[in-house]
Amino acid sequence: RADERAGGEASTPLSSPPESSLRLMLDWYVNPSHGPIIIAQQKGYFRDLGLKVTIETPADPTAPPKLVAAGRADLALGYQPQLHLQVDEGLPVKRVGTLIGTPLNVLMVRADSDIHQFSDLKGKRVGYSVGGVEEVLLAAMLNHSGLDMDDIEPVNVNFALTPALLSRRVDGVTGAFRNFEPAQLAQEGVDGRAFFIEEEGVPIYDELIFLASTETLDEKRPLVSRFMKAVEQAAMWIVNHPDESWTLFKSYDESLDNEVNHKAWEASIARFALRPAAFDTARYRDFENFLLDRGVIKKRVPVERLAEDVNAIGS
Amino acid sequence: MTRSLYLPLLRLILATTVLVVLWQLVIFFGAPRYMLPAPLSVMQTLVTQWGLLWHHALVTLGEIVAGFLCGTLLGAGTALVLSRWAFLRSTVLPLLLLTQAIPVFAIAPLLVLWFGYGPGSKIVMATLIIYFPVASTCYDGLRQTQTGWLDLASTMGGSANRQLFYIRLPAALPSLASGLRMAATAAPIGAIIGEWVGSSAGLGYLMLQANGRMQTDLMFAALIMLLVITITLYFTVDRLCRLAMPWQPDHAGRYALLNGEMT
Amino acid sequence: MTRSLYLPLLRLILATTVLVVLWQLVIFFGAPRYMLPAPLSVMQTLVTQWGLLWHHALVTLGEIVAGFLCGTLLGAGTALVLSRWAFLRSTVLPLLLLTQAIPVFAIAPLLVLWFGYGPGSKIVMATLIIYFPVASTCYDGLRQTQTGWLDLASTMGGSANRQLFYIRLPAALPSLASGLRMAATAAPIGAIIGEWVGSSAGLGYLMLQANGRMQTDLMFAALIMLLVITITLYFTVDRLCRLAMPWQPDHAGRYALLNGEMT
Amino acid sequence: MPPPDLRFESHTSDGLWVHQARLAFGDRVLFDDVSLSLPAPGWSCLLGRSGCGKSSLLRMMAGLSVSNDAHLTMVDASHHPFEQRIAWMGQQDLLLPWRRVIDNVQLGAVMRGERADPDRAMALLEKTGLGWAARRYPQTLSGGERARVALARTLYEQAPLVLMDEPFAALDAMTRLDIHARACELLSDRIVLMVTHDPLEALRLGDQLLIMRGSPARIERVLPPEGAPPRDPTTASMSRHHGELLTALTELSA
Amino acid sequence: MPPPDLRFESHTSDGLWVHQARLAFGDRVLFDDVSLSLPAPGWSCLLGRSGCGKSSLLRMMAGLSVSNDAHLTMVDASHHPFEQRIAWMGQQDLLLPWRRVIDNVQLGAVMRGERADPDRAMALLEKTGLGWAARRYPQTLSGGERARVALARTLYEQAPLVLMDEPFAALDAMTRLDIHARACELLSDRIVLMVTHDPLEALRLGDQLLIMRGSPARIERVLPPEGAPPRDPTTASMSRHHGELLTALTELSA
Ligand SMILES: Nc1ncnc2c1ncn2[C@@H]1O[C@H](COP(=O)(O)OP(=O)(O)OP(=O)(O)O)[C@@H](O)[C@H]1O
Ligand SMILES: Nc1ncnc2c1ncn2[C@@H]1O[C@H](COP(=O)(O)OP(=O)(O)OP(=O)(O)O)[C@@H](O)[C@H]1O
Ligand SMILES: [Mg+2]
Ligand SMILES: [Mg+2]
Repeated sequence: RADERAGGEASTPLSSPPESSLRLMLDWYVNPSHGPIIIAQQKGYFRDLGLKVTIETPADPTAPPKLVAAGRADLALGYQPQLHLQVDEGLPVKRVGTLIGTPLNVLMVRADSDIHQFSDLKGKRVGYSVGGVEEVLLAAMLNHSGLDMDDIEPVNVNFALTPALLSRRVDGVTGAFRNFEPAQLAQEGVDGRAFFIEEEGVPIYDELIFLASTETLDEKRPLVSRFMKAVEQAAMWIVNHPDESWTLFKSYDESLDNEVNHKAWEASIARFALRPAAFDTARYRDFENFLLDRGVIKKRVPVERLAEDVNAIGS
Repeated sequence: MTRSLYLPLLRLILATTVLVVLWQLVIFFGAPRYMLPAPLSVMQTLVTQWGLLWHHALVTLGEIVAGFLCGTLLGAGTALVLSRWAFLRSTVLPLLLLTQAIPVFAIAPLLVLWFGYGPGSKIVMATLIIYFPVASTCYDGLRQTQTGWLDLASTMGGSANRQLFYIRLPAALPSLASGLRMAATAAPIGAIIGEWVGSSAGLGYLMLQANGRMQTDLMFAALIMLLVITITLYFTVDRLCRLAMPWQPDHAGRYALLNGEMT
Repeated sequence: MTRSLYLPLLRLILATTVLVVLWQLVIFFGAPRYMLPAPLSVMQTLVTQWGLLWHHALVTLGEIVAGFLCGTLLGAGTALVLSRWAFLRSTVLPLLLLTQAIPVFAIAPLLVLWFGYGPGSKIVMATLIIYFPVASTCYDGLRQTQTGWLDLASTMGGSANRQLFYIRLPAALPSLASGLRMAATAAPIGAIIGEWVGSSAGLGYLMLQANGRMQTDLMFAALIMLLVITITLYFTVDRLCRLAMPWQPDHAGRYALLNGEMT
Repeated sequence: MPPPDLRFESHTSDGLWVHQARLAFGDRVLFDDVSLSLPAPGWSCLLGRSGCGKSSLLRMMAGLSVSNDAHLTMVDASHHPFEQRIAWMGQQDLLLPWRRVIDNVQLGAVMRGERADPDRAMALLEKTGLGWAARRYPQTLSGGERARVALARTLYEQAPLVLMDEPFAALDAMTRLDIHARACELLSDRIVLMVTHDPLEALRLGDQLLIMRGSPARIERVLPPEGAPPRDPTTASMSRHHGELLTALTELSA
Repeated sequence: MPPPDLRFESHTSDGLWVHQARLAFGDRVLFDDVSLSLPAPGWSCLLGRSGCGKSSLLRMMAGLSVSNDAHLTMVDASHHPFEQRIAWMGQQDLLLPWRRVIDNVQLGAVMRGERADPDRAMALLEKTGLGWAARRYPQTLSGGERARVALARTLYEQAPLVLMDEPFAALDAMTRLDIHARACELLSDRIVLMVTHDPLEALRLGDQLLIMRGSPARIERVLPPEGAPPRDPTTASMSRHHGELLTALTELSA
């Protein structure tokens, strides 16, 4: 810990920096959505920039932000809609980078079901994972099609989205990722039909973002900045070398090597943020308004409290 | 009688106070609010959200009670069967052990898929979680019967079944009670895991929900409801077990054991 | 002696076969592959991914053993303390009950926060999960000493401590053994929960990964590793417990109980 | 099963024969090829030094496990294996703490799934002087009271063969005299084998006295004073027999 | 503590007094305001009908709980409360199944945290005829053997007051005679109070005989034949005393 702090303070862009360690907590087990991080690790981009990154995975996606806030990790992966809630509840975290800058969330139904448009969901069971805002997003989409929550039966399936759909225990699932769940369904010989969330009345947002603690950010900003640089390099390299990148990705962990991941990888390449550090103020303001209107959060906060461009301030 | 009923309650209240003080201390020494809310704010939530909490608590209570009953009946039944037919034991016991060694939550997703998202899967989960502890304590209890009693019973021409029911079973009651008390604290855990894996109502559902929304005070309020359920269940079971053993010293007064008998 | 060692093993193998056949049957009757992989494909994975599985299994094994030791020592210690100082019991027991009634995984994030992502938090989790069952079975065992023995000891001028260690404790050994056997099956569950909350190694981690990726065969392979660990632990504990009770009939032969003594 | 030994037929025409009884614990042979006959009806008293194997013999006759090197054959008057019901009263009272005294007495009926007969149980308790304790739990009884409950339980069984292991050892002299008379009356039509340490008791009740002695032990048969049991312990004949028996026991055990 | 009752001082100058003993279970008063004195050194034998409260009295003297309505005062020769160590042998043998026979004998030393004395324990086992069983577990012993182990355990305690509840009831006549002599010798310098049901045994061993009778019970003192214990049971004086004692017991209990 001491060497990390020393590294953080002593670093200057010019001299080759001493290696500093950085603990990153993913939102979930390693999957193709984490591509740039894994590639940066595998290609040694972090090392080149003097970072020694350790990657940890939780079982509960709501834990990483808390652990960052508590100083147990330096960076965590989170979701933008979630961030608004967390800040509203006083969690000292903010967005410092973007991994995937578009929504991935879709509402999936089976292609062989009788649900052809969103309003067909009336009277159906919809599974979701508790992410905090998923119900809100679902409600917004339903309102958009002239329905409300009472018209469906929501079931918390706690991240087992595909099996729930496959076994027909539910008619649709929300919170599915458009790059991953379709591939998973296809693997089992089932076609899915996706309703894209942004087409059903939800403002566009960043799906996967990096979070850091506001309390230690000043100290860690140079490290975070370097981290983003490496992620950027990796994202670029993936776009340039789609096939090679898959080979490199699956070499991270032998259990990654399967057909579903391969398909998902191909579907993910177009989704990676090419400018991870860059930050769009309007997106955060609009989404905050959206949540405020629905009473999910209680108050408005300055956008700077929610997110920042680590390269814009300091260093 | 009344005194013996109120005294444990008083102690419980004392214990709770100690716990709350500890809790406040932990907060004082820097557990952040978003991980551990202050007792007071939890109390507030308990009052303001009472309707919601009560509604979900009822759902969970039903699952717990059903699971407890199924689990103890199955567990005690297995123990009886195993001690009645000893040859079964050699194959069934390892099988039981194998199934117990599988963490319930590892197969929880499977259970949900088979038993649906309704109370069924939660009851199954609660049943599973207490089944083995109950079966194994009961079985251990049933094995430790004083052999003299069994000898006597067999000279009287007592069939194996009657020996089981009239000798082994009453002799094992203290062990059974021990198993049931433990089951009373484990059954709620089973129901909550079941709700976490998939549900649309219940305290576990509420806790997950609140956790996702960072409403830690609501989450802890739900936890407190769960605690109250668990403790009520425990004391009910404890009392019933005592009532089932009127010859035991706890009941008959401490001087009943003049002749050095087993208590 | 050798016969008594190999027989349970044989039975275990038999039981496993039964289980595998059942498993295959379930698949036959339509459990889809994404829920339950075929035994054969799990075996295959077990072979091809052996290195991976072994690596993670070692991590988990360490956590389990450490957790088991801590949990049983703490649990048995608590039981001893409670039965030594009866006045503590009235306040400490409800406190214990309260803490037991809190599902471990509800406070798991707090534990991870305090004990980190290393093996520490997993050991704590395993410890917590077995602590109460061990403490309560031991305590129940310690309470049920034949009063005559205690009377005798007190006329001999035996201090409360010596009565505890030389009379109550040996008399409670069968209950202790019962508690330890149960702990042996519960400790792995604790370690796995700990790994699920956050880790980068261990069978629990592997299972989660595999589960999330719908690699059910890898998940089941990890589950089987866990089973083997659990069962080994169980039989080790069982054997040690028997060795600690040389006067018990299981060991001394079935005819030792001529005079109708407690077995 | 070996053919019945005809030697024994000579001294009683009716009754029960025990043949080729053998008991050993490992290398220690307690008795081997021991035989005895019990008249029916009649009361046999078994005497012998502590640890010579009396309780074990009774257990073996009751069909209970004693050692893996234990064996005997029991045949009745017509040389058939004796397979009738046996009432066994162990050296310990073996009262069940969760059954009230009266329920302990009726345990046999419960065990066989028969209708219990509370009136008879109560009558037996009255006879053993414990009518007042019928509703108590056995834990609250004195040692002698417990022994009497165990006796009542044994008497409740209506088995043709009654095996009793020191049934009166925990009773005071007076109560004992009383109970002797009752037991004699109640068991007059059974085959009774009783272990006792009190020579006077044996002389008072026995139709024959069996003395177990030696290593490995053998069983000697001694005849009691004339007269029908229970005999008056204060007669001169009793005193003489008592003296003789004591001397015999001392010699034998030397 | 009430002032010592001076009445008792007259008949022995040294020893132990029990005053104002009271025992009741609910409404049933077993004895009330009972007093007795035990000579030191000396052997007192307590006789009485089954259930009259003998075991309870011994338990009370040993400081064990009996009932919540139980009380007595014990004072020594100088009227001070008797607070010395007591060796108690209950009506049951209370052997610990997990300790070998020799370890059971030495239990007292373990309990007091003293150094155990295996040689003395072994010598006592030899004296009770159980040297060969020292390494066995008590479960494998016969009833009489267990009783003798319990006796050895009691003798191992070197307490000035020894309370024994029917210690020899499970022994055969011969072993009993043998053990009587040993016990007399080993306990010659102690205050012994022994419950027994055998009048002969009481006459043989007692320096005084205490007879408990009535309801609520009172204690009568009877003097034994002349001569130092253990007395020969075959003398005429013994026979006469035996007859007298039996008659007395019968009358008293009527
Ligand atoms: N807990 C109790 N509640 C009620 N009565 C009791 C209790 N314990 C003992 N008694 C009664 O007290 C009486 C005296 O018992 P105690 O054991 O002292 O008798 P005792 O003189 O030793 O008899 P014995 O010669 O049969 O051993 C008995 O009648 C018994 O039933
Ligand atoms: N399991 C055993 N292993 C070895 N020896 C045993 C076992 N059980 C009993 N014995 C021995 O067998 C002998 C006979 O025991 P048993 O109980 O039959 O004696 P007993 O004649 O009834 O004596 P008592 O009059 O003392 O009751 C004893 O010496 C005892 O130590
Ligand atoms: Mg015997
Ligand atoms: Mg008594």
